[in-house]
Amino acid sequence: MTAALHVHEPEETNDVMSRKSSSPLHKWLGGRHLGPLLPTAAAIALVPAVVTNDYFIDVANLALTFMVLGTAFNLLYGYVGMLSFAQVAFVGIGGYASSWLVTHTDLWQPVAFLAGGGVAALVAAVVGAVTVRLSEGAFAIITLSFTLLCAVVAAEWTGVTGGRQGIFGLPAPSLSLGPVDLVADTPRSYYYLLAGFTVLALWAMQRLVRSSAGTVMIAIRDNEPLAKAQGYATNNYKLAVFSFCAFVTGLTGALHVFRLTTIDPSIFDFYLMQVMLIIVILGGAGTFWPVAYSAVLFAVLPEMLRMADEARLIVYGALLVLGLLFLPQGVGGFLRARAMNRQLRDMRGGRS
Amino acid sequence: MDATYTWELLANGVVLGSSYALLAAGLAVIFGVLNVVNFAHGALYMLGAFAAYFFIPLTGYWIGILLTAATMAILGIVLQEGLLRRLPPDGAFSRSMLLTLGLAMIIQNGAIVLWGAGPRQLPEDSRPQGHLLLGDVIIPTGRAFIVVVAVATLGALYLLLNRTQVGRAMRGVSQNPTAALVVGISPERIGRLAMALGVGLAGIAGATLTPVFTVSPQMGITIVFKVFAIVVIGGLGSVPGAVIVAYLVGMLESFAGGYGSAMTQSISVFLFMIAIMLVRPQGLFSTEVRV
Amino acid sequence: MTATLGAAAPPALQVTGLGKSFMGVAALSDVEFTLSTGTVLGLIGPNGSGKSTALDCVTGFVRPDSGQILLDGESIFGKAPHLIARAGLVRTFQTVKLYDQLTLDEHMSLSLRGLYKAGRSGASRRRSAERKRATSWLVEFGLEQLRSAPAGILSYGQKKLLALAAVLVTQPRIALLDEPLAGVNPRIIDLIRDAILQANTEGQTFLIIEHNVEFITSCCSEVVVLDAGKKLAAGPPSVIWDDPAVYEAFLGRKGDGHAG
Amino acid sequence: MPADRHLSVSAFSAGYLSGVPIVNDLTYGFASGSLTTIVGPNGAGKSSLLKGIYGLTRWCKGSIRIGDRDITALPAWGRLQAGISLVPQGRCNFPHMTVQENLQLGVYTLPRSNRAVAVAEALDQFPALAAQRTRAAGNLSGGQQQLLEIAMAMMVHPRVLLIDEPSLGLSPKARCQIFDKLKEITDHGVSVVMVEQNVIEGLAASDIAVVMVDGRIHRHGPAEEVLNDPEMKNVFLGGRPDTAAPGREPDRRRHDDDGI
Repeated sequence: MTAALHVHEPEETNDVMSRKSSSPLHKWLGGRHLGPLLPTAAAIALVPAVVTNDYFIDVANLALTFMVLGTAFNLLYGYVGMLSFAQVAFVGIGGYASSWLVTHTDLWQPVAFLAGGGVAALVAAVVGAVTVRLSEGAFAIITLSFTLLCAVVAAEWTGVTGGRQGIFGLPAPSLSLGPVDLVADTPRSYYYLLAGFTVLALWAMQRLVRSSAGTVMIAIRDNEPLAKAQGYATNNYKLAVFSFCAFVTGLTGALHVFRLTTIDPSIFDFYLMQVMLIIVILGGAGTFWPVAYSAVLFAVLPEMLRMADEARLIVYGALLVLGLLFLPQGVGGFLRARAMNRQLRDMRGGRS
Repeated sequence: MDATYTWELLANGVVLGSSYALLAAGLAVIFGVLNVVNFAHGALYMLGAFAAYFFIPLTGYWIGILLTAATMAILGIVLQEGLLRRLPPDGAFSRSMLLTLGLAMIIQNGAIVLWGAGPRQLPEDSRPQGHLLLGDVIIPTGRAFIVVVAVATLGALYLLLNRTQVGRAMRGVSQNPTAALVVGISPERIGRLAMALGVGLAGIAGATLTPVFTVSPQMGITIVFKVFAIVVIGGLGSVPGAVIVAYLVGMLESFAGGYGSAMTQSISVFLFMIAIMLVRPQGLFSTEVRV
Repeated sequence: MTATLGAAAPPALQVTGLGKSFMGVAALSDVEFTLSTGTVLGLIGPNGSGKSTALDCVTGFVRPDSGQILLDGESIFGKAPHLIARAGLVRTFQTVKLYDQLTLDEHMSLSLRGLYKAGRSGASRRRSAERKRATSWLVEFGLEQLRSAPAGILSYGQKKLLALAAVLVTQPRIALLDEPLAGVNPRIIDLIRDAILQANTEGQTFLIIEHNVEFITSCCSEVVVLDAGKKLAAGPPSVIWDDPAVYEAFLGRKGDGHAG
Repeated sequence: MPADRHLSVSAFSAGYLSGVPIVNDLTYGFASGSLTTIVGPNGAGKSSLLKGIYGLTRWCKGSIRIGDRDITALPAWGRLQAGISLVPQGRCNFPHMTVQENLQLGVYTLPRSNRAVAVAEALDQFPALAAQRTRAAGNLSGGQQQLLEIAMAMMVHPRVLLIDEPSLGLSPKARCQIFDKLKEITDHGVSVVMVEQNVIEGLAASDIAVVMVDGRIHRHGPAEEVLNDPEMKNVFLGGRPDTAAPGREPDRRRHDDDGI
């Protein structure tokens, strides 16, 4: 490495920083990072044309849900380094808030859904205000405690949550604006709703990760004190990402429970949390698209291996343990390490 | 306000606190020595309760508890050797949390598959009989035993950590693993010992509850949430902190439950934790280290 | 110093009565020093004398118990570290800190951007000037070949250089360096010394903690000696080395240890 | 000189990644009962050699002997019992325990019956520590902590003491004390192998110098001879022995120190 200290090739240095200019719209959408989003969106759009069976469409609906949930958790754990076990709580909070609003008020449905995300974000802001500055272990423990607390509250606060029975018979999401009247009452129509939301959510999260704020997020994960010394209000960044992810997760939760037409305290069970963990760990924490694709895998896989819930959870637990032991960076991390090695070899090769 | 009721709540708080103290001390030992937040602690506690459920009718109360402790300690060694020790060293902290969470799910769902989800109760004739009378307060013997076992176990733990060379070695590993290596302490051996102690303590906590309450695969979930809260409030890794806070939370819960619902009970513990974190983010008993 | 034109401007950094104790043990008590614009102040003292604690207090990483810290006459006592950094006190760390997964370019631009909220204009000309400066520091330190590589692959010396470059490129009000030379070989010591001297010639103000006597003597205009958390002496290096108290605490036996 | 105190390595390689040796195929017999100092540029493998001998590197190859005994297969604590003690770089004690408790852990590998005597002996030999017996180790000064670590390493009566950069971050006064203590230890017949960045002061205190470059031994000989060899000046500057160093004179540092 010392050989690098005396090589000067100033011609090369200028074009790394200057980027090719393109149309403003393209730039705003995310410019050169737009890459895998378009093929992914196209693939999502093609599913209803290829899949005829309603049952498989429902599996695809679950896959879309997992894509958003997994990516939101990845944003927190993979990019900012916050191991939050509260994500599943925000799914439930979003679900309960939107269900209650739709069944108890005359609120326009889309607003009720957004409000579900909003309530989740608000709760996240309150919990986060205390916890984001704590140590990694304390943060993980408190977020897990929060989820367990939510389960207790959902079961006991009968007046609002319907107790252990929960809220059932939720109406199909509908959008009626004048002559337009869209109802998502079949798995297929629900798929269109979810597909639109998923592409939008993935775009927004990808945009965040590739933005300058995304670089700050990685900086906080890699070395928080240094980020502070460089003038970044790291706690504010963490709080903002925590709340943003809670919003996306809460909104996904609302769409999830209206697809199931029911919500009860079991939404806070370990099942969803475990799915999110496996998706992110095996996909590769801190890599965007491998995590999104691994979500699809873990929605489809259990349908192919039909088994009892408990048995599936045992298998998932075992997968999580094995993944941590033998593929700690996940598939995405493995691919990234390989690409980086190639890049370094090129750099070294170019120098000599 | 009824004075007897208050005394009953107080006694109840001590009983609850004793269980929490056993669990929290185990969690703190594992965190302190291995730097692992053991999310499987609740599931292991449940296993301990089931082990006692099978042992006690065969061997009687005291031997049943000892057998449970020994079995769980061996399980702890197996987990340490088979899984935790094999985690890749970089980023091991968050991975160990995820690993123990995976483990918790395997154990808990495995228990449902093996033993069914329903609650079970120890046959009447295997439970400790009779009760203690303290003034007007009636304390069933089984509950009193929880306190006796907890105080004896925690006392032994204190002596082990502070008066023996091996306990000093455990504290040494928790303060500076490299220095421990340099003076010839085998980290593998101390790691095994910490897991054996921590899991054994969880087993004892579970075992002492078996004769008093029902046993079910889900029993670990709600209690572990409170124990985590206790360990965070006490200052992660501080064993004395964990024990003191365990009794505080036991009291808080007993009174919040006595005058409110299960929900107020849980919420009060959570709020207590949040309140402490607002004032002292590092916990009540952890010390500020000079760099 | 004499004020010839009107009232003298307040010193860049003025610390008085600074105190901090950990677990009842005083790490700092009643420490004071003054740093004038454009100078290099050396903070020296035996290990454990409180130098790093003083730096942590000034930059907000540790909350001081008592005292007054004025930056250009305005108090920054007890403020959050990122606010103090934006106010113009930018530091390095004793154990070098970098973002392992981010590239060298990203380090430089993060550093510039984080402090650019401190009222710097966002005009594109300004930004391109900053970018040029970033490039020239990387070239100066021989790191430009590695600019798109993640910082995790750098050697220890290169990491120290990158950390220093990320501070100097922002041209902060005061650059605070915590043992910039510790653990690096003399070749890199020369690079770092030259960079500091060059930046100082261009008007950069420094506060430097260092053990390297030669470096302190050749670079610092003023030295503050701490011992056991208290200020022992202050003055130009040449005067300081003759102070018997400093000898006792810091240099040990005179003329010893150099046999041969 | 007793033959059983003789530490030797042959065809010894060690490193962190399998197949990337930092210490490369090295064969050397360390002189018994003397102070050997290993110097060389950054990344030459000096620290890795010490860690490899004590068994702390992730992989190693070749053999390590003490006297006639091959200790390659032993884990770290086994090598300690075979007579090798290590004081690694940086702070390496138990900061929240008292000095007394630290010393009690220092004799961890001794039979129970010998422990109390060994602690009493250590307090006797290190009066500076005896005075601080009940203080937490983390609250001692840097020099005292280094002394404590040496005391802990010496309590098991090793044949060989390996010590990595004892002067790092210490004031000149504390440095002198540490080097004096090490000389005293060799006077009792223990072989000391030291890695030191502070080449001039380090070599001035030692008997034998070993110059390492790129994981191999470049040369070795009496410390004074190596210290005064003009060919070695680049090594003292942290560079390689075959390349010309720009600029500085090798003895400029000493000159400056004399001038103060």
